[in-house]
Amino acid sequence: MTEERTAADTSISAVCDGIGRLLEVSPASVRRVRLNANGVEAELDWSADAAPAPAAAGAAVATGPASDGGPARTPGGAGPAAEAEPDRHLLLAPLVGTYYHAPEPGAAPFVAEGDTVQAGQQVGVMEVMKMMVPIEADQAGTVIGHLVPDGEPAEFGRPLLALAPHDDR
Amino acid sequence: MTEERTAADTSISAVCDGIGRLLEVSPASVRRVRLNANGVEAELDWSADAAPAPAAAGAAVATGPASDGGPARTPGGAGPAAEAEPDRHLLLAPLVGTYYHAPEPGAAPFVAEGDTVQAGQQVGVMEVMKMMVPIEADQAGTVIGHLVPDGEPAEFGRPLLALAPHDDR
Amino acid sequence: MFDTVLIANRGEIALRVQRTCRAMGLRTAAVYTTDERDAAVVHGADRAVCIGPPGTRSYLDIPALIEAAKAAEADAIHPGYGLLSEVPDFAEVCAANGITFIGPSPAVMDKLGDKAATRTLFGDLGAPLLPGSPRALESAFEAKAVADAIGYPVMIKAAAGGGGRGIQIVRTADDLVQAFQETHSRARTLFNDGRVYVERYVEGARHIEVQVLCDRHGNGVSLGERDCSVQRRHQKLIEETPAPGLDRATAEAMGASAVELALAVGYEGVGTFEFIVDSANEFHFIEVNCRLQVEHPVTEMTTGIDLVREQVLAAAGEPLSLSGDQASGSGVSIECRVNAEDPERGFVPTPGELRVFQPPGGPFVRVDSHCYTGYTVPPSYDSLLAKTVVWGPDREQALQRLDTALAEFAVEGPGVRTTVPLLRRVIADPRFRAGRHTTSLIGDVIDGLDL
Amino acid sequence: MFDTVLIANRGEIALRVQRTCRAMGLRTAAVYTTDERDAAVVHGADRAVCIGPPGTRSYLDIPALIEAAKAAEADAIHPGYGLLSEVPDFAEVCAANGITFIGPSPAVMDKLGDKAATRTLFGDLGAPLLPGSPRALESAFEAKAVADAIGYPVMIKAAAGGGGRGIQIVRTADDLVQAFQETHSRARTLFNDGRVYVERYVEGARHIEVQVLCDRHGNGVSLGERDCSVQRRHQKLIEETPAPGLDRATAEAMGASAVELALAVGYEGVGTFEFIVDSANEFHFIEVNCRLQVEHPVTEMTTGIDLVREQVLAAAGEPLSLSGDQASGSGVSIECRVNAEDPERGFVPTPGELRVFQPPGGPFVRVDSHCYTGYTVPPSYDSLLAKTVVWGPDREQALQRLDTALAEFAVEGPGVRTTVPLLRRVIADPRFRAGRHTTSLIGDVIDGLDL
Repeated sequence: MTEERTAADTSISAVCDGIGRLLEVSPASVRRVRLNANGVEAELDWSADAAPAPAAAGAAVATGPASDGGPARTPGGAGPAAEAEPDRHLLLAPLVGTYYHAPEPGAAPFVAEGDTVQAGQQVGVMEVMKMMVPIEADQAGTVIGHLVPDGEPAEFGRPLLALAPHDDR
Repeated sequence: MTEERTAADTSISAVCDGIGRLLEVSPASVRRVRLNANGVEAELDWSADAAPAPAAAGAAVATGPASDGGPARTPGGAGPAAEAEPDRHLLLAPLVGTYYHAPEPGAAPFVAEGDTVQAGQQVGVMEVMKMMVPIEADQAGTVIGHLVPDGEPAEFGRPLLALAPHDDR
Repeated sequence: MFDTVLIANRGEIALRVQRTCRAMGLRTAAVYTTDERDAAVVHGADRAVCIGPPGTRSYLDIPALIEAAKAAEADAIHPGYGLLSEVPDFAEVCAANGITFIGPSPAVMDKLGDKAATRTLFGDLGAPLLPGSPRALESAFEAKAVADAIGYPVMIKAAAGGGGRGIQIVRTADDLVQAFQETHSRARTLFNDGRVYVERYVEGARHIEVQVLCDRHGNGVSLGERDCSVQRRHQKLIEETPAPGLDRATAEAMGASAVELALAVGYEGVGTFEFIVDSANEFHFIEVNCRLQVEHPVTEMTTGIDLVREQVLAAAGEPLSLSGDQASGSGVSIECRVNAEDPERGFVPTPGELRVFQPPGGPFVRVDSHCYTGYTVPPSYDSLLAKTVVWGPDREQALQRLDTALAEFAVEGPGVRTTVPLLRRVIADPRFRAGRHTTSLIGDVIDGLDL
Repeated sequence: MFDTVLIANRGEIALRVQRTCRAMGLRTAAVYTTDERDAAVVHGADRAVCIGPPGTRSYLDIPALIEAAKAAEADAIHPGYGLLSEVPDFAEVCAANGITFIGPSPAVMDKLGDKAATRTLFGDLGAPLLPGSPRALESAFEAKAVADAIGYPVMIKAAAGGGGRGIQIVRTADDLVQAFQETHSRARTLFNDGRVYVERYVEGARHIEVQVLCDRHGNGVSLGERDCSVQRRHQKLIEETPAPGLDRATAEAMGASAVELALAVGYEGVGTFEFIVDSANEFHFIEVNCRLQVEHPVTEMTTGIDLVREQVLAAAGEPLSLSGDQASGSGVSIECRVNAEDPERGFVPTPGELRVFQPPGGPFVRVDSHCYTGYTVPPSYDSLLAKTVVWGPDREQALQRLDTALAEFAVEGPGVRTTVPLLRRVIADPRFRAGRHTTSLIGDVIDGLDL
C-alpha cells in the first residue's frame, strides 16, 4: 500500500514535471492539460487553429487503462512513440522484434554511453523471425544510452536509444 | 477505508502540488482547474476566447435529432419554455391542457391586444380533465397577443400570451 | 389495434416500451419534464409533450398525462413500471377518457394492490402462504398476538406497500410494538394508508417470482420463473432465469400455481407472482406485481417472447397466441442493474454528466439504457443507468459473458460512481457462482458497510 | 486450452473475438498501428503491441505479428476475417513458431484458396457446379471457347480471388477477350496470381451460403444457411437466416452437401460454403471461405451458438459437442452493415470524427462495433462502423425490429455519412419485404447512381 502510494506520488510529480517541460517548449498556448495518476496518463490539447505538429498534440505518454482494472501492458514497458525532450533525440524501433546491443552474445556492444555516432551508423540489431535487422542511427549525436535492455522485445515505435543530437545536422 | 482515504489525500496533495507547479509555468491564464479525488485526476482549462472551441473539454454532446427523419413534434407547434425577447414577457402554461381565450364559446375574450392587465388578472383559462383552471397574468403589462390559438392544446411551459411589461414592477 | 401509444414513464423503460411499439408499427407519444427534453424517448417519439417541472411528481400528475394523451391523440397508455403503473385510479381515469390502460383492469389492480387483502384472498384460493395475520391489523396489540403465535422473526408489512417498500423485520417480541408503530406511520405517509400485516420472516430465503401472461378470454401461461435474491435493502440488483438450484418440479408447481391464481382473479396482460422459497425448497406466495418488471428482459432472452408486445396485444383484446411449449425458455439469462450509485457510501446516488458512456455489446449481450455519452443523469429520479443482460446455454457461460460485459462497460463523469465494481464482486462470489446465495448475499459481500 | 490468444485483426471483429476469448477465461493480446492506439480492443486486452505505422499493410505484416505474439507470450492467433485470415503462409508460419492458427490447416486453406482448383476438386466429389471451365485457363482463346460452349452471360473470375473480388461479368462474345485480359492483369496485381476461370453468370440469382463447423476428429455439422443477396459491387450489405423463400428441403440438401464436402477435404473449424441458387431453386457451389464471416452473428442469433468459441475449441482439438439438433436454429435473424460511406456518391468512404455514436439497444437487438462517441474513423481501413443484428420469431417481426433499430442508430460527425438511410430504403422495398429479391436489388433501389 505504502509502496504503491509512493510510486503513485512519484509518478504524479514526474508527470507534472514532464508537463511543465512540455509547456515551456509548446509552440502555442495550450488549451487543456489532463493528468491521470491511475495508469499514469497525461494529455495536452491545443486549440485547433494553433495546433502544433500533429505528433506533439495528443497524448504525451499514454497507457490505455484496461476496463477490467489492469492497464494494457505493452511488452517492454513504456508505450511507443514517446516524445523526446528537446536535448534528447530518440531512435525509435522501425519494426517489432527483439533488440540486441551487440552483434552476438558476449561480443562488445555496437555503441556505449558517450560514444559519438554518425547518421547511418549501426547502433544495435533487431531480431525479427530469426532475421537480424541492423538498427542505424538516424542522425548524428552522442549516445546517452540504450532504452531497451539487451535481448528484450520491442514493439514498433518504441524508443531504443537516446542521443544528444549534434547541432551540425 | 481509513487507509484508502489517506492514500487518496496524499495523492490529492501531490496533485495540488503538481497543479501549483503547472500554474507557475502556464503560458496564459487558466480558465478552469478540475481535480478528482477518486482515481486522482486533474484537469486544467485555458479559455479559447477567440474561437468557440467546438471540441471543448468534456464536450457535452446533445443527442442527434430523431434518426428517422423528422424531429419529435410537440403538440401545438413551438417547444416549451421559449425565451422571451427583452421587450416581451411571455406567460407560460403552468400545466398541460387546452387553452381558451374566453370563459365560454361565443363569449368575449378575457383580454384583447392592447389591453392593459394587472398581475393576477385572468387572461385565459385552461381545461384540464374537464376542470377549468384560470390563467392569470404573472405581471402587469400591455397585451401583445395570445400565442396559442383558442381551443388548442398546450403543454407545460408553452408560451400562452405575450405582454409588453410595464416598468413599474 | 391502437394507433398511438403514450408512454407514461421515463428513463430506460420508456425507451424500451417505445422500441416495441415502433416495431409493432404503432406511433408513440413521449412525455417529459423540462429537465428531460433531451431524453432518448423524446427523440424517438412521433409526438412529445412537456408535462411539468423536474421531478417524479410531474410523471405522477394524472391530469397532465391524460391531457398529454389527448393532445397527442393517443388511444392507449403504457405505464412502464413504478410511477403510476400500479395505481388503479390512473387506469380508471384512462378508461373514463376513452384511453386503454395497458395493464390489468382497475378492479384487479385495486384488489391485488392491497397486499393484506390479497393474502386473505389467495389463502382462500389455496395458495401456499407464510404463517401470518389473516387480514390487515388494527393495533399493535393485535400484531403482537399474531407474531407471538407464529414465532419470531416476523416481518411487518404495509398493506399498500410492495416491491420491498414498507417492510420491517422484527426479531424479538420486545421490538414489535415500536416496529408496528413505525411501519404504520411510515405507511400512512408513503401510501396514505396506514394498514399493516404480519408475516413470518424466513432467514436466508430466496426470492423467486413467476412471470405470467393472460388474455381477457380466460387463457394464461407461465413464462418461467426468475430468481431475484441478490438485493440490497429489498431492492433487486441481479436477476436470473431459471432459478439456480431450484428443482424443475418445484419451479413448474410454482408456475402452475401462479397461472391458476391469475386466472382465478381475472388477471389480464403480464403480471408477476412473487414467492419466497425456503431452505426446504418450499414456496410461499407473497404478492403480485400488476405490471412489467424491471427484470423482464431475462424472460425475454430465454423465451424469445417480447413481453411488451404481449402486453399491447392483450390490452388490444387479442387472444393469447402462445402455447405452454413456446413459453418454455432455453438456456440461462442474467440481468444486472447498473446504477449511478456509490456502494461504498451506502448506495448514495451519484448523478452528473456522463462524459463517457460506452455500454458493452456483441454476442448474447443486451443493454437497455436511455443514457448516452454527454447525457446528464438528473438528480430528481431513480439512479438506474442501464440494465446489462446476457444469455448463455448454461449458467457458467452466462456468468462469464456477464463479467466480460461489465468489464467492458465504461461510465465516467465528474462524481459519477456506478454499481459495476460491486456487481463484478458479487458474480465472482463463490456462493453466487454456486447458485447457493440468498437475499443476505450483498450484505455479506460488502461486509462492515452500512447496508 | 490456450493461455493467451493474439488477435491479428482490427475494428469490430477484433473486439468481437476478444469478447469471446475473455468470456472463455483466456487472456488476449491486441495488435495496433500508431493511429489505432485508442482502439477498444487495445483497452480490453491483457497485452497490446504496436505493430507499425497506419495502414492495412501493418496488419498484413507477418513478421511483426509473429514477433508480437512472441512478445505477448501468445500460444494461439485468431485472424478474424479479411487480412491474413485466408493466407496459408501465415498459418504455416504460425505453426513453425509453435503458435496455433485458429482456422483450418494450411494445406486445406491452400487447396480451397484456389477457386479454380476447388471447382475441379468439388466437381470430382459430385458437388453441383455452374457450367464453366474445368480448370484455370491459360489464354483468352481458351476462355472464349468455354464461354461460347456454355453460353452468355458468363463471369470471369480470378482463381486467387474470393469474397466478390476479381470478378467480371461478360454479356456478349465480343467483350470476352478484353474482359479476360482485364481480369487477368487485375488478378496479377491484386493477388500476384493472374489465373482466371469462367463460370456461367446467373441473372437474378440468390447468393446463399452454408455455415459448417467441423472438428479434427471427422465430425461436422451444418449450422444453417444465410442469404446474402443484398450486395453492391459483390459486397454484402444485408444478410439473413434462414434464406427467405427457400424451401427447407433445398436448404437441408445444401447443408448436407456442404458438410460432406467439408469432411471430404478435412476441413477444421468454422467455414462457409457459398452457393448460387437460381430461379428454379437449384443450387450451385461457388467457393469456400476458410474463416469466420462478417455475417456470422445471424447464425449465432438463431442457433444460440458462439461461433468464435467453437473456432477456439476446434483449434484446441476439442471434439465437436453439438448435435445436429442443437445446431438447428429458431426464428429469423437479419444483419446489416452500417458503413461510413456515402451511397449517394458511389459509396465513397467518409472517415472522420464521430461526434455522436449512439447504437441501438433493447430486446433482440445486437450491435457489434468498435466505435464510440469521440472515436475517429481512420481513413486507412475499411469503412465498417457497426453491424446491427436483430432476431425475431418470424421475418416480419425481425424486419420491423431492424427498421426500429436503424431508426434509432445515431451517427454524426463532420463529413461522415452512413449506409443507414439506404439500408432502411432496402428493407422497406416490397421485393425485399417479400423475400423475392436477388443480387440486383441494390442497383434497383438506387436507380441511376453509379453502381
